[in-house]
Amino acid sequence: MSFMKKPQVHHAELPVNGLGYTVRDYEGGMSTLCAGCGHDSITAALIQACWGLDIEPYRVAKMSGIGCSSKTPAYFLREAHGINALHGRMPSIATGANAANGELHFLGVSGDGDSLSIGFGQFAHAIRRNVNMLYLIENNGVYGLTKGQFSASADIGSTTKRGEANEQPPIDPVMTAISLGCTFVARGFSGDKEQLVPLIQAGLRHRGFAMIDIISPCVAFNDHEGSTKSYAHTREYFHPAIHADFIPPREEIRAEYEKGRAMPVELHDGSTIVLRKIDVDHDPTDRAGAIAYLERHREAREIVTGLLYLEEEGSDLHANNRTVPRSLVDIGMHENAEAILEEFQAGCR
Amino acid sequence: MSFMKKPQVHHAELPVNGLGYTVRDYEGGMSTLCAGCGHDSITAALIQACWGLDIEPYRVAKMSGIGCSSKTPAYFLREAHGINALHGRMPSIATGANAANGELHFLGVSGDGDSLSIGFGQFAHAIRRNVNMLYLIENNGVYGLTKGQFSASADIGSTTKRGEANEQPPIDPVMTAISLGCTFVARGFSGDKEQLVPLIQAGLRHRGFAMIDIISPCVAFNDHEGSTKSYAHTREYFHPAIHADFIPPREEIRAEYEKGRAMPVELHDGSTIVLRKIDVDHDPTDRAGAIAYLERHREAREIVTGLLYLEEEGSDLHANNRTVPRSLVDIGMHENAEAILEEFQAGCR
Amino acid sequence: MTGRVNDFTLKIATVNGTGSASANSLLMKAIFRMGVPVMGKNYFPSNIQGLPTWYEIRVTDPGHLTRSGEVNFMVALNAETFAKDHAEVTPGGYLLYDSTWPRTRELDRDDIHVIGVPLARMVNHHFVDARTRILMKNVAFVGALAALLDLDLDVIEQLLTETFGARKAELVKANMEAVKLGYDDVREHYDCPLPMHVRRADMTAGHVIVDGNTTAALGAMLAGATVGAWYPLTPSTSVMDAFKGFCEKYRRTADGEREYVLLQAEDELAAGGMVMGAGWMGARAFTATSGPGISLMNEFLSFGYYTEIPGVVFDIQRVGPSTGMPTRTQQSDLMECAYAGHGDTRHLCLYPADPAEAFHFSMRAFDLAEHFQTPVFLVSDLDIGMNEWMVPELQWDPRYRPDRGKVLGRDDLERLSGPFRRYMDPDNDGVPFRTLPGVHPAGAFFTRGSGHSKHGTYTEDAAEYQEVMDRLRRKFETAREHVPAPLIEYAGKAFSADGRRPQPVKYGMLTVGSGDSAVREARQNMKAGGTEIDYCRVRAFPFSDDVQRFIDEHDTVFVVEQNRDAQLKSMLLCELEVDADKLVSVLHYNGLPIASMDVEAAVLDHFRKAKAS
Amino acid sequence: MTGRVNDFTLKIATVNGTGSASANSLLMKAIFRMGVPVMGKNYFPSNIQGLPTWYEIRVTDPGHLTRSGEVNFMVALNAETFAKDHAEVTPGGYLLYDSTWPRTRELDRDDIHVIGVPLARMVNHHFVDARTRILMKNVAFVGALAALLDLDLDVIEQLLTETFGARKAELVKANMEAVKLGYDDVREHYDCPLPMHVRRADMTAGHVIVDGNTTAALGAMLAGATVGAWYPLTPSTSVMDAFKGFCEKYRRTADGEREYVLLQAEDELAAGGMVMGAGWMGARAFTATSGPGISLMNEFLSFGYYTEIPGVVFDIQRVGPSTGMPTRTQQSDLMECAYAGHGDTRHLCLYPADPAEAFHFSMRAFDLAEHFQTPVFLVSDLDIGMNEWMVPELQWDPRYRPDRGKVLGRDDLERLSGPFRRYMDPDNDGVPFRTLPGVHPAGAFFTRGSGHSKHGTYTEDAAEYQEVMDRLRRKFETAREHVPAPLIEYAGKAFSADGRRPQPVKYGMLTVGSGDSAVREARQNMKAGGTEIDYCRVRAFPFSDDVQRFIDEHDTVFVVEQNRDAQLKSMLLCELEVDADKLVSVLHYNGLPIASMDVEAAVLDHFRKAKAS
Ligand SMILES: Cc1ncc(C[n+]2csc(CCOP(=O)(O)OP(=O)(O)O)c2C)c(N)n1
Ligand SMILES: Cc1ncc(C[n+]2csc(CCOP(=O)(O)OP(=O)(O)O)c2C)c(N)n1
Ligand code: SF4
Ligand code: SF4
Ligand SMILES: [Mg+2]
Ligand SMILES: [Mg+2]
Repeated sequence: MSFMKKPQVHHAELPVNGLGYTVRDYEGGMSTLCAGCGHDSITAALIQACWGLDIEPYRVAKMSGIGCSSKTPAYFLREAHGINALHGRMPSIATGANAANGELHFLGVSGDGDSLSIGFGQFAHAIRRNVNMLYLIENNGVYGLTKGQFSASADIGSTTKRGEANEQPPIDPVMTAISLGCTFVARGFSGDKEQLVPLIQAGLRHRGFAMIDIISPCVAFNDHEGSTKSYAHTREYFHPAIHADFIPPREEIRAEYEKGRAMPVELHDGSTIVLRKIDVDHDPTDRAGAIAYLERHREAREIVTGLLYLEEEGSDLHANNRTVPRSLVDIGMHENAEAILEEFQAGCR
Repeated sequence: MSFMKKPQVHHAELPVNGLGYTVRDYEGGMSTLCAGCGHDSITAALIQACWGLDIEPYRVAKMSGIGCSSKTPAYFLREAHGINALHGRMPSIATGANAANGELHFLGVSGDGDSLSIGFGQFAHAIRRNVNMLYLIENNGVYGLTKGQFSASADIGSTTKRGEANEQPPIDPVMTAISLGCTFVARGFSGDKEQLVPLIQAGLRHRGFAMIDIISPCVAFNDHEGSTKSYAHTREYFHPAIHADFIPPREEIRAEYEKGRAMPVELHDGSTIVLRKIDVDHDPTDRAGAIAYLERHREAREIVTGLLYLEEEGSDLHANNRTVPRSLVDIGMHENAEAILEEFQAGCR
Repeated sequence: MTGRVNDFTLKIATVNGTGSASANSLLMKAIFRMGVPVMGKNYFPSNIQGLPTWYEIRVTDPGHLTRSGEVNFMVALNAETFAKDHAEVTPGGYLLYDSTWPRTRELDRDDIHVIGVPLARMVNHHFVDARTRILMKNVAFVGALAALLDLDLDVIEQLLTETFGARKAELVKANMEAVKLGYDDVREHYDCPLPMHVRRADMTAGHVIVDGNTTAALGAMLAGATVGAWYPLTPSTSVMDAFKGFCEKYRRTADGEREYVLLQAEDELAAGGMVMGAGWMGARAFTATSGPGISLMNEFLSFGYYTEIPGVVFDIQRVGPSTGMPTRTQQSDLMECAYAGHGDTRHLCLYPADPAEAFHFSMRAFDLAEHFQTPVFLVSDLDIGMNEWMVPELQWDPRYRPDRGKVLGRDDLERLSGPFRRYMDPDNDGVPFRTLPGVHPAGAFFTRGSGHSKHGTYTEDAAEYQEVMDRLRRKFETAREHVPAPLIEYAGKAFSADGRRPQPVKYGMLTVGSGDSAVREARQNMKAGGTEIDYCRVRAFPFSDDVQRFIDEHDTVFVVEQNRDAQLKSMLLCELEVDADKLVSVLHYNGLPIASMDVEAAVLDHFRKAKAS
Repeated sequence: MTGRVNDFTLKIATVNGTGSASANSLLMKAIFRMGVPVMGKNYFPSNIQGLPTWYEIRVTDPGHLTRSGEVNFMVALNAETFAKDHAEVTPGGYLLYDSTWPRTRELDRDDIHVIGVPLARMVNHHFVDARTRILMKNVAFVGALAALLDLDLDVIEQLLTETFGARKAELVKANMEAVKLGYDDVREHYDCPLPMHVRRADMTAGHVIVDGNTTAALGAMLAGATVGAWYPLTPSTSVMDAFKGFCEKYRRTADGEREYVLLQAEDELAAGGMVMGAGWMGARAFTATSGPGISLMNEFLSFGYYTEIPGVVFDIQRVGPSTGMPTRTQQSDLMECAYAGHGDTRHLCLYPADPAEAFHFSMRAFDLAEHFQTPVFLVSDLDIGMNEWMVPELQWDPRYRPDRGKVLGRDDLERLSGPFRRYMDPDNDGVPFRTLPGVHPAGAFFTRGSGHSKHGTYTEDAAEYQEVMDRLRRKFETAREHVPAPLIEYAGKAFSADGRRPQPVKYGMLTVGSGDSAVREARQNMKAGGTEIDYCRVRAFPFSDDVQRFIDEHDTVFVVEQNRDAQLKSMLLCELEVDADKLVSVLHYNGLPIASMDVEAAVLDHFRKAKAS
């Protein structure tokens, strides 16, 4: 349902989705990021993913923290309300917003500094609460906006432009998320849109907290040799494990899958994710197995990507709370306030 | 080296350690905790462990956050400086204190609320920095001091006294610590001093961040049926995996160990930990294996205890920084300040 | 100090975790039920079990619901604090102690009456179970007091029945046995009642006994708050416990679904963010905390001010700085709340004086937050929040309609021509229109704590930035006359020149929040001594013109507040045009609620000094 | 506006990330080397690449190192802001633009001189590589200006050589080629130099060009700071970068071991804790941050105040509230710093006016922190911290010895009879003795932010708590005369009755920090217009008696500050005995450094209004 009378023939050449919108209708303001920044590619993937899902833009709540990555919600879905929270504090904003009105699509964009340094506590606790949202970490291993300090995702031995090496172990958002009980955990690469778009779509459709860690090189401060978050390094160590094909509700699964290598998982809204194992070792529905798999590949310095863990049965914040299935924004008035007051006072005499 | 002229014959009946002190010399003020509180047993274990290691009490820095658990540093080592930080913020205090003077023994006591809720970010980042300290989490699954709310370590399904069940997945300090790169990770039980004392001793001797998660029942708010952090429940699901025998420097390993079941690990100060495998499945020096092992037992709801992961080669905050091997407290004065100033200004004209 | 019928203070010294809390409430409620006004203050320790705890009950037919500052009857049951408690009794007063352990050596005052009751011995004799013995000792002393003070045993039994309910009749029986033990022993050994006692009256009808955290929580629910986020912190925790209790009762649908979400956050910083997130979405949201929590929320408060997101923060003040004394009261967050956050920020604050006002101001806070699109503080304190107060029954105003402020709905947005502009000032009151997420595409805008223009777009332009800041200041000025006006009472009867209010006397006294009743009693006492003083109680920030006028029209204004640094006075000086000489601080900040005697002494002292100089 | 030799303002509008920053510095430094005083202000955006950025250079032989408020020469190289930049030029002034793209339609003013230089065309013609072309465009305009303003090409070449070093001689060559492109083109088409130009002088000897973050960092190192903890936050980041740079050079032993630890914290809250931890241990520790960081540190500041742990916090203020404008300047954390944290807290603050004072006050801050055992703020701002200032050379005081405060060492403790008592007041100055961990068993005590007695033991006792709070207040009073005194200058020459200072005139002007030079210029300009005004610059909180006296001795005091809410004025009203009418606020808060014109206009406006009424 859309309120907007769309100018009928704009972009006549562009395909329209189920709502009659073209991808242009999912765009936002002009990016002010550096030319070549990975984050801009993710923005493009998001636009495409939302268009492909026939999402009504104004029914999305876009949220972010502070950082170059956190600027991006201004660059897509111009018809959606957006909020730039404080640095590292988007998860709490998202939690409160979702508590108030769980009916919207919640889309959070964060950075590695934003989520793993200042925001680590909030990130972890939003996962625990299983807030129904898609949470992207645009991970470049540095603080882009403050000009290139190491973030908590920098690998041991990774160097700054000036050659100083990081000596602290990285916080891996994927491992963290799985071990905290996150029900949808994936990793992608800004340079691989083909893999990324279905991951985003699946994440948006997942009921619960869906986290995608996206390696997204910072061309200004972390794309040099010696960096383990550069385009070159990521491409070299890129290791796709599970490909996810997203199939909208009631659409037939058309592609042919090799036996034993494809697992269809139905999501709560009737859509399906077909998990295509590129690496047969990995069962993305077995938590212990997934952790062990990741840990082994971590030791080999490989960047394992794809939909790494999925549990579709978890209950989200509202399910745990048994909230009424509607927005709470206008719900709180009591017809019988006077009686309630009197009932209370009867016990106070 | 001790400054104190000890009254020679006090407690004549009590054994003395290498410094000529009895355990009484390691005690502190009277506890104000509830009778039966697990935390008091841990205090007793700490006293015994420090006595057994011949630690000079005044060379210990005792630190804690806020909570019942965090009160305990006032109850041991009265000759040591202590600090009650803010709730959840002991790791940053410890980091700064250790940075200033890495020559002391650093001993932090925290609670599950203190470390896993408000303090989760600081806890994680102190691990990443590998601050050379022993960090105890006195884990009772609740906020004791504020009267019994669930903490982030409460298990799914665990109930409050009034019967409400927790629905959020717990944060497991052991899993968290290992996956963040912690170099010494153990779990104990306040009710098992025999296991606990050598763990504490090994942790104090370990160079780097040593974390011991200690199940420590709260008799006031979380020791009822339905609680998974009660004495009864802990005893039932208690699963010792690796026993640690702590052997001081240059002392011979006397006990007989079954072949293949004992692993001696030498610590930086020449002392040795003999890791005795109770569960042969588990290799406490293999990170990936340890994680997988823990994850499997977690699924079986077992409480795996012992020294679960150990890496003695890691370099701590000061090693990474290449700090001079002495306290920085009095070090910062420059003889040639005037020349430095001039050299700087020469570049500013 | 003999015949103080219905006018004395009783203090009970025990150890916490021994069930004394319920015994104390029982005592207080019994007096209330006998129709005599009563005040109760609980001084409990910051631990769970085993530390000293006191309860002070003032029986006050003059209706002074405040600490007098003296203790006429001490029930000294804690060995650890016995010496101090013994010393605290007013000459001529009484001390009751457990004579199971005679304390002849310590009882060295001959100006008080000592009453020994062998509580432990009697109780241990009568009851077997260890825990029961501990609990019943505290019930037994209630019995002793009942005899000494002439309390009605039927009332006590009735109260016990209500507490335990019909299903636990055996508990009522056991408790009454313990009461009787004390009662009978005392009647056997002492002339009962004492000259100082309680006499049935009819002065409590139309009143209730409530604490301010519960009433504030009820206010929040009735104002329509649907999202609460918090982190446990004494003394604010019971706000959320009460809110939850009310919501579980009144906010679940027939099939048990909740029409509210209560979020136990990982810390106060997150709680602040959750409130902002819910407020952005359009729900009425709040948190309850105390000083340390406010400190942690500073960044979000600055954010909320600048992005203009509604939200309500209950600050139940306790003793600072830092962890301070978590179970003692103070008014030391006044400035922090008013100016919380970096940059030029200022927040609306409401200052209730008692649980009744906490109820009304709680509701008001939600209306103001949405009307002015900004965080609003309800600045309460431990004394109001956690002590049981006798207050007039709360009245529901049937005309109450929530003020949701200027929100453009779906239809408004449908009609909108041109893009929505978030931060304009269409009505010249500084208050812009807002829109909520998910309502209509035309309402979309990007909320940011970074520089923005009146259109809601990102800016780094000097003039565009300043324009928004200036409007925010205008908005705050508009609020000045919207927030609760001060409560002003004149001593004199003669009217001022303009005939609109009584002619002021020379002196004024100004206070805030829980200082109210102590100031009132002090005023009354001083009036009896011949000194008349006008009274103003500030009830909100920003201060309205009435506060300015009150100060203007007096030569000297005593500013009575419960902090060390004269924070209220500082705010008056910052915000109004006041001659600093006029304001004389009366400061009280040791963690106990201010007593009328503290006020009186300070004021009289000032007069003495002024005369001398 | 023709013959403004050595007295004009030049502004360069470009896009960030294009190398313009180094071109601007080059220009400024060249003028400085030519012996002419110069001011530079950088207005850069809060992103990495592609947004508008400006640089303002004032050539000022009268020595007004502040913004005048007008632009006499605009170098308009950014198409996006061209219209605005074009409009900003003072009548009679000049505008230089890149005539590769003619803008005839936009150039619609006939009251300015327009100079077109085909920068892009020339540079693209001469250089091949794309990145080089972008960079060299900015160097080429320096060449053009060199011709127009008569800058010395040798000086420019020398500066380039120093920048790139001998090893990158080819870069010097390329840069000089670009300079020549601009230089030659302009000389060919315009009469050079313009009537407005630079003329060699000898007024910069004994001066240096420095920014205040670097000098503050140097001060920290020379004061002996060994632990720094921080989280990146504009505009404070360069403090830590500089500190690290200095320490790497001067604080490593022969074999490379570090005698300092720099901790990049996970956030400001942790940075605050690290400083407190290091301070507790006895090291000199500090952090650098800005408003949002201060907000996050509030709880630790309250803790540090109450536990009496030394620590230094550099607040490099930026535009608030919330994220605000991170790359613009403001003085809007004055109150937050002074009163940070819940409860009754107050903190020592030092307010440098320029990078030279930032150096000295940085050192001073460490001494005060240890002397008074408390967190101390160095309240600087983006203007002082990140802009390049010409200041007199920094002088080292050879008598400097760090003041480590009252610390009992090993020998003292060995001699101690009885237990160590942490919070006494042996010297009646409010300052207790402290001990450090690990020194001696007799020194042990337990540091806590919860209630404590003067002995350092836990307390919930009203009197014991209050005793410590009262001493803390006394300690703060002691500090009043220990912190840097205000700087006061009288307009008149006649001496006061007591002969100790000149007779004050009727008006005073009071400011703080970076407002200094704008106020000085305004004063001088107004004096030329016949209005004399005395001057007081507050340099620390608490305010000393001199500030009180300065206000007392004037009828009207203009309080000039760079925030919306008159925070300095508020603090004066709170802390001193001041008649509010006397203080007239001059407020500037749009994010640009205050200009002399802003001050002058506000004051003259006040006079006009005063006369009218
Ligand atoms: C409280 C606070 N501290 C510090 C900052 C400064 N800051 C802005 S963005 C940022 C880091 C951003 O890093 P990341 O989240 O990785 O985003 P990126 O720019 O790399 O995309 C920092 C430290 C801030 N805005 N707020
Ligand atoms: C900023 C802040 N928020 C809240 C509190 C209140 N508080 C004190 S202790 C505590 C929880 C303690 O739980 P835990 O760490 O598990 O310790 P336990 O008492 O269970 O041993 C809380 C919430 C506080 N002191 N400071
Ligand atoms: S600095 Fe890095 S992260 Fe930021 S916009 Fe540029 S490339 Fe992207
Ligand atoms: S409340 Fe629980 S944690 Fe606290 S002292 Fe009592 S038993 Fe221990
Ligand atoms: Mg990043
Ligand atoms: Mg706990």
